[in-house]
Amino acid sequence: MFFQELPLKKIEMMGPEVCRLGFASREIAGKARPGQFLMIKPQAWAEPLLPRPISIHRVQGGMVELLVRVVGEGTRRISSMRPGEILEVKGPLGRGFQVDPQKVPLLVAGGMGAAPLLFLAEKLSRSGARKKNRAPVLFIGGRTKKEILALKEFRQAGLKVLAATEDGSFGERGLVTDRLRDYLEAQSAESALYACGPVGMLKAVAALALKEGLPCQVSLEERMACGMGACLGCAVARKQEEGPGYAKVCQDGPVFEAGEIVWDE
Amino acid sequence: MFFQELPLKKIEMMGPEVCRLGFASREIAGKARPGQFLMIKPQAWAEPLLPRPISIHRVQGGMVELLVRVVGEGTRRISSMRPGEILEVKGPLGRGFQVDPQKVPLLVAGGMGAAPLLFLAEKLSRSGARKKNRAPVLFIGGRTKKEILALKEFRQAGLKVLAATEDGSFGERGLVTDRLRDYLEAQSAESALYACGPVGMLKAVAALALKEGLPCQVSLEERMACGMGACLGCAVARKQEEGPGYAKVCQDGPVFEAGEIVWDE
Amino acid sequence: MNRLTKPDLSVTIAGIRMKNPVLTASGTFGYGREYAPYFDLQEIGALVTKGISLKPMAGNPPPRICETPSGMLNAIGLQNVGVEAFLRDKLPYLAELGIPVIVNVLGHSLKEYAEVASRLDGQRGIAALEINISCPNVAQGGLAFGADPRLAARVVSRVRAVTRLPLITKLTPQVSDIGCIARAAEEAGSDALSLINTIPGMAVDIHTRRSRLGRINGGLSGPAIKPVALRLVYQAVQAVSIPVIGLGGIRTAEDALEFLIVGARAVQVGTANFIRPRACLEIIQGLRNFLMSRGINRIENVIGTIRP
Amino acid sequence: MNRLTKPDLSVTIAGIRMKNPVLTASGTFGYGREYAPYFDLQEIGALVTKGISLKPMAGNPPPRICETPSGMLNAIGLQNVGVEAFLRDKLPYLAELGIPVIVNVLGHSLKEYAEVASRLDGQRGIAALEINISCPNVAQGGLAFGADPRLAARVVSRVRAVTRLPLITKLTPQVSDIGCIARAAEEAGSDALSLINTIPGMAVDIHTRRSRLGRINGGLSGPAIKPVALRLVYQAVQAVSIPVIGLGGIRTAEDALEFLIVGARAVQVGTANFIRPRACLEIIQGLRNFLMSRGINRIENVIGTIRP
Ligand SMILES: Cc1cc2nc3c(=O)[nH]c(=O)nc-3n(C[C@H](O)[C@H](O)[C@H](O)COP(=O)(O)OP(=O)(O)OC[C@H]3O[C@@H](n4cnc5c(N)ncnc54)[C@H](O)[C@@H]3O)c2cc1C
Ligand SMILES: Cc1cc2nc3c(=O)[nH]c(=O)nc-3n(C[C@H](O)[C@H](O)[C@H](O)COP(=O)(O)OP(=O)(O)OC[C@H]3O[C@@H](n4cnc5c(N)ncnc54)[C@H](O)[C@@H]3O)c2cc1C
Ligand SMILES: Cc1cc2nc3c(=O)[nH]c(=O)nc-3n(C[C@H](O)[C@H](O)[C@H](O)COP(=O)(O)O)c2cc1C
Ligand SMILES: Cc1cc2nc3c(=O)[nH]c(=O)nc-3n(C[C@H](O)[C@H](O)[C@H](O)COP(=O)(O)O)c2cc1C
Ligand code: FES
Ligand code: FES
Repeated sequence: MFFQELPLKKIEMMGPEVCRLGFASREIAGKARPGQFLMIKPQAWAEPLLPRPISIHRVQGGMVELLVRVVGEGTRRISSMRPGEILEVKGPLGRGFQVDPQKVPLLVAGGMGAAPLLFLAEKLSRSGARKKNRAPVLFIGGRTKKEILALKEFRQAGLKVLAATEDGSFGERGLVTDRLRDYLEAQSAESALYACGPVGMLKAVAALALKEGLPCQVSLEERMACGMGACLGCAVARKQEEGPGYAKVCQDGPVFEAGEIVWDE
Repeated sequence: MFFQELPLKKIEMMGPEVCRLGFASREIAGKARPGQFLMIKPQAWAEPLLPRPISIHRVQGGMVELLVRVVGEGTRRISSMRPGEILEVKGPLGRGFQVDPQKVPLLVAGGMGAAPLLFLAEKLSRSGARKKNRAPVLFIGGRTKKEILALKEFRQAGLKVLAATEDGSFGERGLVTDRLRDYLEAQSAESALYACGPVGMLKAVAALALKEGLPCQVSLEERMACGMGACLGCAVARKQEEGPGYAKVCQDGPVFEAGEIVWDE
Repeated sequence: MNRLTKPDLSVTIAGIRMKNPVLTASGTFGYGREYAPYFDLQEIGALVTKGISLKPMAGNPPPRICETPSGMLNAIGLQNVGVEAFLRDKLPYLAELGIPVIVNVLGHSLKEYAEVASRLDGQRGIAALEINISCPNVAQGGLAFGADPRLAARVVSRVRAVTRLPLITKLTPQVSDIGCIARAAEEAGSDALSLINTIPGMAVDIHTRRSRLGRINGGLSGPAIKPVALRLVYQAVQAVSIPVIGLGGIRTAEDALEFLIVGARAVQVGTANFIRPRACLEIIQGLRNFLMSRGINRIENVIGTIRP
Repeated sequence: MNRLTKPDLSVTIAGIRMKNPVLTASGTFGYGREYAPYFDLQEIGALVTKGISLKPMAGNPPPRICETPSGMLNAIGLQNVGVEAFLRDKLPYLAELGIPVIVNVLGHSLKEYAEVASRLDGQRGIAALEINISCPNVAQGGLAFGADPRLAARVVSRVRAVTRLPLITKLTPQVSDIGCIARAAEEAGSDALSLINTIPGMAVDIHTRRSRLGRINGGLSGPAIKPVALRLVYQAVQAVSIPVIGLGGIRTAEDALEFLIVGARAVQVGTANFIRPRACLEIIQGLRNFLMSRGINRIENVIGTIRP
């Protein structure tokens, strides 16, 4: 884990709401694993006070790339930075995806959930998981076509893409979990699910996985102050030996086994 | 008095510490008088909270120009704005200089004190105070040459310029008040003093004026929250009929008769 | 509800009907006239004046203000023109505005509170008095009247005895148990409460090693204090049955709505006026838009709707 | 003084010598280990742990944090591993660090405070206890123990009776008269004070009309509260003769110096650790630079040097 102050190398808006930014850090690039995240903040004490958790989207050589959707003041500030301005970066943080090399990886992305999954996809493709009939599959969904992110990159990484949008503007009309259900019903290969997206989607994916008896890892979100296990701010209800308790999303997660989570809270 | 949200038309750094910015406002340009100021702040609620008082430096047509020295966070934020960004502007505020057309105007500027005095100089030149032997004189000083501002513009306005710097890098070595003293001792025309600069300088100018029996107006600074007489934050000790009390720099000033002020507080 | 109908923003507090629940906070709106160039003052729910004492007060030496993260400290020192000059020079203008005018009353002794109040009683154009019990109590070493429930009650009863004007007691936040002070003011005859006044605070210049203000202490206001204010208002609402006016750090309609949702029947806007002179107007418009966009026809239907 | 000599930053508080006056604030530094990747923990003056209760506590449901202007609210709900797991799993690591370790103690009854303290007494590696009297007092309707001087004194004496460890009492800011509480803690046997704990606050989501936290109340921390903290620390310093540790909103060496100048003998850094994990280290370096640039050879020469 590092805390670094790094000049932005590039930053570009990809439509009105999402920006992609990149900076160079051999240290972070060297340690990062898919599913991990960074806490980032434009330099200097200012409003908003706290850094923001953002998944690692991509690592290429010493370059780290992030994909940020503007939803509030913090992400607005980040997205309006210019190249050369300094970003405070803490990470890589948390527990990433634990890939089972024996199983066909099924990636399930909802909206911004695509961000960490591209890192996973590119890692899978580099590690040669691209064998015949075992190529990873990406299920990707969003409300409209604009919310379907990084499609080209996923395809380049060799993933078969099955998309769905709520308004039918891209892929099939419906939810990404509809496509996943159809797929799971039709095939029989041993597969494992890796999902990131809104909590409703994750809950549905977890239910499908349970029904089909498939291993399933989900990446959760919660408000964070420190991102490093110190503040206990990022609680998620988890089944534990001693009975239900709270896990720290930042340290015990953000990737959890779907079965660990108490979904109804 | 207006409160307007205006796009910056131009902004340029004049050396590392001082920036000049301009925006268009017929309303403010139309009402502004030399010595008045504006409260300005980059748009949107953010840190620092309060707007900053800045003198009107120049009015040309519908354009208003300001000269801002970066001394802290507020002026740093202002100086890092880009053209097109929105500035919140309140004003014109306060009581400006009351010019006596019968007297030779002697302008005394210390450092940033040059800012409002250029507006006065250009007004004097337009109103034809440039008659033979009655041309206004500018006494201008600073620590070093870099602190001598807007010289070209003062000359273009027809002022005779007498400069002094503490390190001798421009004009005579010494204080601007030394030059003023020499000048006053040598001449005999009926003149009036208009001064703006650090409080120490103003105090010295006031003492010279008293000694020579000359009318003298000084422009003061004090911390302000509202700039419009509502918060009572900008107190300056003033001699009053009922005994000493506090005047509001923003409303009763910023320009005061030197004789009104209790200088030793 | 027809979304085109303008929603009803009016509220009634201590018998005073206000066309909307947005008031100016004492000491941040001068004597009203200062804001007239910026908007039509008739638009606001009610206007609260700067605190008025028996004699004119010169106030503290400068510097009187100092900025802090998302807030400001002030040490104005209760500077005001005094009750006689107020009645002569300021009230006539205010009385013509056609909106309720609430006079903020201060005192350094029980007697002074009562004298100012009785002088204001029966004057045309005054809708209510707001008693500022955050004033330092000279008899008790400078601790605020509002820091002690018994003392707070005594101030209110003394004022109650000399005027028939509706009374709003303005509470200080620096207390162990706001509910206790709130009930004391209610029982002593206050018709409404307003809170919070500024939180005592301080800032030091590390170079000169002096206070950044002309006095050691100042009062903290602005967005920084909003979470504290909201919690105290919520607790006061639970404690009493008289209406509560909420304030502290309100800048936007969203901020105002937070206070209304926890049960304040109106809000006051303070420091924000310095930054955006039309802040009150913008908040009123924002409240109207909020109601319209949700098809709510009365602001009353928002008040106290906090869910567990 | 030779400007090249490193100035002496050390202070001694309640008999504990610290190599500099910068401590971590309870609940913001985990159990220490979380920060080890970012800097050498031996650099800090002393480490204060998360508050420890008798039994493990699960804490509050999420959301537990929420941002406010220049501050944050937290409603962690005193989640901690409990004293047994602390001694077993956390203390051994801390005891090896070679810096004073101060354990923050919490309780919901007088008895619980005493039990935790006696369990910690005599354990290797603990330099002092910090008693958190801001905990809600279950017996008295949830108002903090620290809101009432008599109750505060009883907590301190109960703990005093069961341990010979130095005691630091950590005061809550939500009181009418901090001097009074400070003296009560001193008289009951506290060796030092620390203040302030978070200020109770609240925030509402106007869309859902619920608290933005899993609980109604949270605790406000961060730069927003610094002016309030500084004033309370100054008042506490005036009121007692035991050393006072100042905290609340400290981010930089300049902030720390303000507290030292008003008389705090050390400071704690809380929320700032979340933002810059090396905040303590940066503050220590900043203090050193301040002293060197002014030719001051001991930090002691800065403490309490406020001028009128
Ligand atoms: C481990 C992790 C990885 C993430 N990765 C990415 C990423 O790669 N790209 C990306 O764009 N975003 C990502 N997010 C979400 C991102 O952190 C938030 O959108 C951001 O913090 C919002 O900050 P803001 O100031 O812009 O919005 P705010 O003004 O703080 O909030 C705007 C809205 O978003 C909601 N919100 C804010 N933060 C969170 C949160 N942490 N969890 C749930 N809801 C929240 C708020 O309730 C509010 O409704 C991630 C979050 C986590 C926890
Ligand atoms: C009527 C008036 C006209 C002014 N005209 C100009 C102008 O034309 N150009 C210009 O550059 N500046 C002008 N100033 C000064 C300018 O307002 C301050 O420099 C500015 O507010 C500082 O803000 P900051 O956030 O950058 O610095 P801060 O961080 O607030 O302060 C930095 C330093 O400057 C001092 N300071 C800040 N504000 C004032 C003040 N109002 N009076 C005295 N000392 C202060 C502080 O004590 C501190 O030492 C004027 C001030 C007044 C009152
Ligand atoms: C400059 C200034 C002067 C004030 N004067 C008074 C006053 O005379 N009487 C009073 O009751 N409150 C006074 N207050 C307190 C405000 O009315 C209000 O309670 C406080 O500022 C919190 O609200 P805000 O955060 O919206 O400013 C003053 C506040 C400021 C900033
Ligand atoms: C997330 C969080 C958890 C905290 N937990 C504790 C605690 O267990 N015991 C305690 O005495 N104080 C606790 N505090 C209070 C801090 O120690 C400190 O008093 C307060 O945050 C003010 O300092 P700051 O503004 O520097 O953060 C906690 C604060 C935060 C933000
Ligand atoms: S964000 Fe601080 S513990 Fe997870
Ligand atoms: S700045 Fe508010 S009265 Fe002058």
